[in-house]
Amino acid sequence: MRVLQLLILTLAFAACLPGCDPPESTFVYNTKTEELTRDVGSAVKERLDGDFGSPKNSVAWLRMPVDYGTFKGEVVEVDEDASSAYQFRVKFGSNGDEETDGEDEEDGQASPTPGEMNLAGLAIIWKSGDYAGGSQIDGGKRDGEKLATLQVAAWSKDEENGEEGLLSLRQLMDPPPAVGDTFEIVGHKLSFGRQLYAAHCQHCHGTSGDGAGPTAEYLNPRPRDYRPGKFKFQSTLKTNRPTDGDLQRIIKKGIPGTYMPSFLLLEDDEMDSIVQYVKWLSMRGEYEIKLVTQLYFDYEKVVFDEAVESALEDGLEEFEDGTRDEKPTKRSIQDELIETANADLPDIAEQESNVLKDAWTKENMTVVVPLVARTPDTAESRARGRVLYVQNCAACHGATGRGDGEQVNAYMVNDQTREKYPEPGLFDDWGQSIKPRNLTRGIYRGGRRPIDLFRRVFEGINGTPMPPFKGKFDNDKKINDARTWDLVNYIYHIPFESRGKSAGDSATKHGRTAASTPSTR
Amino acid sequence: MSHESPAPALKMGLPIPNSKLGMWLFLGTEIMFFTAFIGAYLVLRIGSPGWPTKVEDTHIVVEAGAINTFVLILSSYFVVVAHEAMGAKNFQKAWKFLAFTFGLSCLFLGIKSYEYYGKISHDILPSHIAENDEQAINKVTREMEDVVNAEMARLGMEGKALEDKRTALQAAIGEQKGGKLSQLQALAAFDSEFVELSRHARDNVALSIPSAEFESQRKALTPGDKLQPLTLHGVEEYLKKLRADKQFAGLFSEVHDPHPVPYGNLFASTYFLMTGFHALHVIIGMILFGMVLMQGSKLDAGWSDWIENSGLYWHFVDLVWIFLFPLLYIV
Amino acid sequence: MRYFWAAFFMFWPIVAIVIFTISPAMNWWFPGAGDPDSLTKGQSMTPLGVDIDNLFYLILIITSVVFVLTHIALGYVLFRGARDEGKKALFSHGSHALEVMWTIVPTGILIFISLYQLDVWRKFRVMSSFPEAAVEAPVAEVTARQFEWRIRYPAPGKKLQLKPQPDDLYTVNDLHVPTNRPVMIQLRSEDVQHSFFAPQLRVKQDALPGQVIPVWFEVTQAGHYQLTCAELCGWGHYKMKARIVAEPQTQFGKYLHDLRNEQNDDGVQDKKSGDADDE
Amino acid sequence: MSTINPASTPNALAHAVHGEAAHHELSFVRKYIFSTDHKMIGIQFLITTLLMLMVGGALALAVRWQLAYPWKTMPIVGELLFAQQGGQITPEFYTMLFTMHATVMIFLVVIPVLAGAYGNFCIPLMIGADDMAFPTLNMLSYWFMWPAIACFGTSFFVGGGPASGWTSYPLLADLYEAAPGSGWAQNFWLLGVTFIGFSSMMGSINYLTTIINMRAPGMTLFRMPMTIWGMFITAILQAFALPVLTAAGFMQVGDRLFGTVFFIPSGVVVNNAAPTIGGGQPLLWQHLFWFYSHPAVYIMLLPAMGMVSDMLATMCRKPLFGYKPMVYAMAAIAGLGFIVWGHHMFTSGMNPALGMTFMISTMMIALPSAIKTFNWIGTIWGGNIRFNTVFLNCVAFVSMFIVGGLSGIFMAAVPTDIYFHDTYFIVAHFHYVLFGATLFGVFGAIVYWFPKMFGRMMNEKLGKLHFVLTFIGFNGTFFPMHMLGIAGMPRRYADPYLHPYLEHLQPMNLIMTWFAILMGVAQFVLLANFAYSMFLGPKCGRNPWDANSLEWSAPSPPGHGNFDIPPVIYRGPYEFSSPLSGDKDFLMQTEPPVTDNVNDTPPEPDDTA
Repeated sequence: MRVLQLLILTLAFAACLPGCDPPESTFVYNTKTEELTRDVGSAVKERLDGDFGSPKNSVAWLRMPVDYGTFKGEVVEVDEDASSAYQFRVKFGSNGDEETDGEDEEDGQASPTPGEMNLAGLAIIWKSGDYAGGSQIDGGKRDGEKLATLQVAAWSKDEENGEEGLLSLRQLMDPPPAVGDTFEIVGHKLSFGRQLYAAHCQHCHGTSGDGAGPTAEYLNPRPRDYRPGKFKFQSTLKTNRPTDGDLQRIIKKGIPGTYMPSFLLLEDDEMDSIVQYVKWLSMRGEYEIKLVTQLYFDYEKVVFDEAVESALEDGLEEFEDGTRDEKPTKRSIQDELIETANADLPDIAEQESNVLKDAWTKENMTVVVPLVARTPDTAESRARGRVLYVQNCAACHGATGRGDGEQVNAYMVNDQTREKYPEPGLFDDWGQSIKPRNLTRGIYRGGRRPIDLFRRVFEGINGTPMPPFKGKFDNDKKINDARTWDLVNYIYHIPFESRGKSAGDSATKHGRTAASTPSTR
Repeated sequence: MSHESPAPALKMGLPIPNSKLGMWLFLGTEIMFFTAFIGAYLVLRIGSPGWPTKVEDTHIVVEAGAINTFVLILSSYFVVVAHEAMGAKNFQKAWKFLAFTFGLSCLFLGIKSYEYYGKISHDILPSHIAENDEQAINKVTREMEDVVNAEMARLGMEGKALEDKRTALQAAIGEQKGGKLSQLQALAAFDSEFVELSRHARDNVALSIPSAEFESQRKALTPGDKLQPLTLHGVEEYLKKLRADKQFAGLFSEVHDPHPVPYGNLFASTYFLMTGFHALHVIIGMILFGMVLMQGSKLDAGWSDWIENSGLYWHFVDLVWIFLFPLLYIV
Repeated sequence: MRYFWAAFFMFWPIVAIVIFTISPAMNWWFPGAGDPDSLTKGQSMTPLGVDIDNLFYLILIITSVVFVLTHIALGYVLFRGARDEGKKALFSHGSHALEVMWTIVPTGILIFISLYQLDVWRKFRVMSSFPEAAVEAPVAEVTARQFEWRIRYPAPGKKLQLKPQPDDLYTVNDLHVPTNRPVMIQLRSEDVQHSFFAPQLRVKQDALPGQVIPVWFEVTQAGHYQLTCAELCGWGHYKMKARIVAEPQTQFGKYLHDLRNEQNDDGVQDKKSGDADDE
Repeated sequence: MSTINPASTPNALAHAVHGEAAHHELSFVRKYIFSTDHKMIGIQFLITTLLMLMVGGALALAVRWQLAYPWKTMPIVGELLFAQQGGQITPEFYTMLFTMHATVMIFLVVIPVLAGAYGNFCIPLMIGADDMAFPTLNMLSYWFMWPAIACFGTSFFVGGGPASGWTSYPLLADLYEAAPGSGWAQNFWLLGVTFIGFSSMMGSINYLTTIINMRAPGMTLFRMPMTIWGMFITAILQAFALPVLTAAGFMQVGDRLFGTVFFIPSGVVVNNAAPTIGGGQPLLWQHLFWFYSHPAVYIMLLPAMGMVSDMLATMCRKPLFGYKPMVYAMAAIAGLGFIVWGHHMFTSGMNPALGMTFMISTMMIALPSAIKTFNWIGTIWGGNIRFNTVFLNCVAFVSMFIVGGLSGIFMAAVPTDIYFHDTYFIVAHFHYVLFGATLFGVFGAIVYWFPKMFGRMMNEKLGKLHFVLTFIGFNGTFFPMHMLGIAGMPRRYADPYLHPYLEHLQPMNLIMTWFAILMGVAQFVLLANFAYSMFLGPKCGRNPWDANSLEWSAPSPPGHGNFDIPPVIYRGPYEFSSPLSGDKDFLMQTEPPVTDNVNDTPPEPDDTA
């Protein structure tokens, strides 16, 4: 029956459609990592993947000051049959408080329960019982901080009591955990954050947070690359990392004048998870950069090849001198060098992760707070501000604030390479052309509150040629802050300042707003 | 409704050849094409708060348009004569009159290009027109920069920043000999003039302050002080002064006078759109006639339909112009 | 088999009618009142929206009747034709009376609908019939841009000006309006064309670059309402998610007051850490 | 410029004298590729559009995929797209998908399949001409479609693809910075539309000339089958509305490439670029665009109406109910079609008074549509129906058209349009009209004229299978869209579930997507049937359907020059089951009168044309 055959064929084709293996999203490694010699490069990648995992299987590395989100639970029932310890009954919520009281005090809330949440892939840490500390599980522990590789496979909530249910693991536990053992399931914010990031952020900022998603090429300015750990608009000192609040503020308010929209209507938990995920991504990127930078000097492909050559020559000489037993080959020299690198790597990782941890620890951040309240916005204050403006800001932002100061036509020197950029104009740390803000439009990217402007002036903008002006206006800190407020007052006034008689003349004569008069936003 | 008829007519349809019917239909589509343009023009013009009408703004030569109207009408008449001659089998005469038509259409395009030249030389081109003083000033600085860059490129100096350029220039002046030296000196002087103007334009303060002096004035600024703003008049005078300067001879030909034309871009857009597409139709018509003219003495009765149809087309082209002329030139 | 086909064409209109009938109950119906959780109500929260809904139901009834009648007629003729009687079909070229009838009746209905709705259109769009109170003091200027809604309120106690004023208050994606009085907003676009669409309020108006378009509505119930973009504005079209918060006049005044305080925050008043910066 | 080709076209009678023998064998290229024979061009159009239907359908399925499984890996092509991002559709890619879906479906499927394929194939055959008036122009009109296809195809791969919807509203389409792919992609897109414009213009002038001037003896205007009327009125619409779009397209190209400012107002800042200096009006484009694109809706509908009228009458063995009212209704649709374009712009901020006029004219256009529907039902009434694939598709046409027409009333009424504008309600509406009505008509027409095209019948079982699957898939996909629209889901949203009031609609979208996949799969049945029947279907005679109109008096497939016996027309096309027809239930238009009162005097030459 020809018709039937045809039908089966077409239906089979249709059935293929959803059946295909989906490609997984992956982290892209830094270009510098790819430039390392192969073995060292892969060691770094391995290290990175071990500490942070992949987008699908993110690892909540507890050393990093990220709030991964924790569910505390207690085993209430284990199947008699030891071999089936994939699955046991647990209860979430009230337990384990005794041990962790100290840590939890600041929340002052009951421990959250997972509810209907999909826990698959999250890590489980035993807090009491045989498995406490995770030492007995193979590969479950490194440096006392690395999470267990023991992962949750599924969680099914009981119908009647949401806090209890069946938890199944991906690995077998032999012997099974005892009843009453307490544990924590860590990382739900990370996985929730990743989901949200994939839906809202990824197509611009990229899976790895490198600001190179598919949409990025159409955007001006380009989306931020988080990997160097630099964030432009923060309330803290220029050298510090931003607080969670700063990141939240940017996500909520958007960045006017760019394609970063406002995500005001995200729920609180969504917002929190995204912020944690972005922080985590940024740490991963910076960690990679830091590791590579340490190794780059010796193990960059070309450098390494040269080093091998010269070491080989030395070795051969030594061999002939008799100071060396074996005749070295290129291979053996390479192995030697790489071994050194591999031996160093854990130390480097330890050291750099400590640096990173300190940088992102809240206690190490200093929020910029003006010493004096805002000077009243009077004509005198603005006039003082104008003088400061012309003397300090006009070179970039232009005497009339249109962002057309002469620096725009000068060739800037790249900080790192000490070479001039091939194009005139200003460049940011990501190597992209950047324009001084046109202050006549009344659009302030970092926020339009006085405190925002104050901080921009006081601490500059991280990663851009906008320098900090703290202490520049007066030696006395208080007076300096007061002068800064004068300047802020003047900047607020710029959109409303008359542009001189001539500029808008013919335009106003014909009753129309020209492009260059203060825009009506 | 009659459901049956015993014997049918022999020929259905209109008593004209298919080609002519096709041509009429084609002209129908063409009418809609130009209706869209004319409609858009009217909507834009009525919707715009103003429109440049002064000759010094638009550089429209009504006389040229009027002559062109006459030229086209005359050529249309010659087509009719040529068609008549074809009907009378007087192929020589037909050829001759078609040649007149062809010549007149050439004349039409000539006058048109004269008009276009007048606009292009004053830079009355869409998106080139400054619509207010500030844009006019900026345009002058931009054009001066272009002149400097072009001159640099011509002299083979690919400097980077302007400052670098000037240093290179100074160095080059030292090395070069003869005629080129004066060129380079002039360029160097011109370059510094440009830098000064652009700095003033950016800062929007009067040209009377030399830029070096301005720098110190700016440092010494006290609250309440204001520098005088740059005026269009100032720029005009400045440009005039530069032009009068012997050493820059020729360098300014490419810098246009600052002349803001409010709504000039919209005007130029519609003007070039409508006259441009009309000119395109004229060229197509010329090709149609050219094919006949290429027959020379071999022209025969077989071309009669061709000439009739191209004649129809030509009348249409004429008619469009008769609409365009008052709309663009007179109103 | 012939009857099967006749039945086949009758089956689907029945399904269609069933779907339409159960839709409101299944929540496949108008988005309703304020709180996103109580979506099922499906009632508009503006008087004008109620008018629009009524018109919708009127047309729905008319079209449903026509739909049912035409499909009954279609089913009837199909079943008649399915009878395989082996004789010739009816020889008829039409009926003048029928043609006249089914020209005049729909004309009447269509003219009725046209005239009936004019009033709602006038109220919605014709500036001269806007409520005076709303026209006098526009609540805010809403500027659409890729891909968010930027909102500018006049400072408390002042009137909204066409051009920005130094003491204007700004927010993004968060339009607050007082309840129970007609409010007007000035709609404009900074870049491409957008459309101001508040589904629960049944308000939709395109924002055209280069134009300021007044839009008015009156929310009768306090709550949060959706505000979205309904005109393709680029890749992030779907991201233009904002809310309209309707609240009693006093609360609205307080909101503006708070907004002003927030906007004048110089970081000194509360010496808390940076986290306290976000509201 | 070939319109003024002096080559005279001999009329049908004169040509018939030459007969078949006068035609020598043509080379393969001349016969099948650069053919000037209207039948071959029609078949070329048909096959091209069927292929394009697959392309457009695939694009639609990709759109549906995103709506059902937002941000999830797309099957098969997921690997190719942004694999690093997990193979998800990105928002800008989504905008390109629906833009190209609409472009392909409208410009490369629906318009050419009706006017191009069936217009070409049917017009000369049904009016008794030996070919089109301008055969070379006809060939060009087909071959101008390929540059358009190439342009649309290219635009997908340069700079990201056109991403501003098929309506290409400025400023999104006008400014380089505004939309991804708004660079050369949009320019290529506009170029493609211009090519389509030329193709359609050549076609329409050809059709009009042919229909007006080349009818066989006795074929008065009111003896033309409805198909020809549909094509005739469509050609008028095309000839006089399309140049406006072409002009608007040139204006947009000017804005994009030559610095003109027709649609660009001043002071617009897009993607951080400098503020524009302009003075133009974005709304102007909408007026120009819809001036063409509203009539285009009827271009996409009227020929199908005509074809369905013919097929219904034939399959019911019954004269068309109300032939003249049908013709007048069609003419009224065309006439009103020119003055209703503003109803696409009710919320656009145009003058409210204009809105009122447009609304009333729009309401009135529902009237002729209603008349046509009633007449179709009247035609089926009392018929001796043959329930074959053709008939089923035609009834589906009528049924779907009723839904599409009735949902249009909601949009015609301005206040409800305020709410429904740019929601899925409108998506449902125009898919019911353009897919539900037109494409079912086309599916019927494919089966109906297949014997005439290839001399073989199509497989009835596969045909019915295709019909049932498509019908179910279609209604499953598009009927729920009414609900989505009422729930306020806007069109062109890559991720509607971002909005809380739409979250609960995802399961519904999921079901719709699976119906859409079913419908997509069903089209393979059509292709299989088409390919199989083309070579292996049972052969048929001249008149397999016992139809009346002229094409069935020619051989199947007709040779070059169409008619071996010069046709002379004695009656209208719908004399089914006439008492005069004797045993059979049809009387072909060429059959001489059987009545006794033969009038020997030749009738007045018909100059109603």
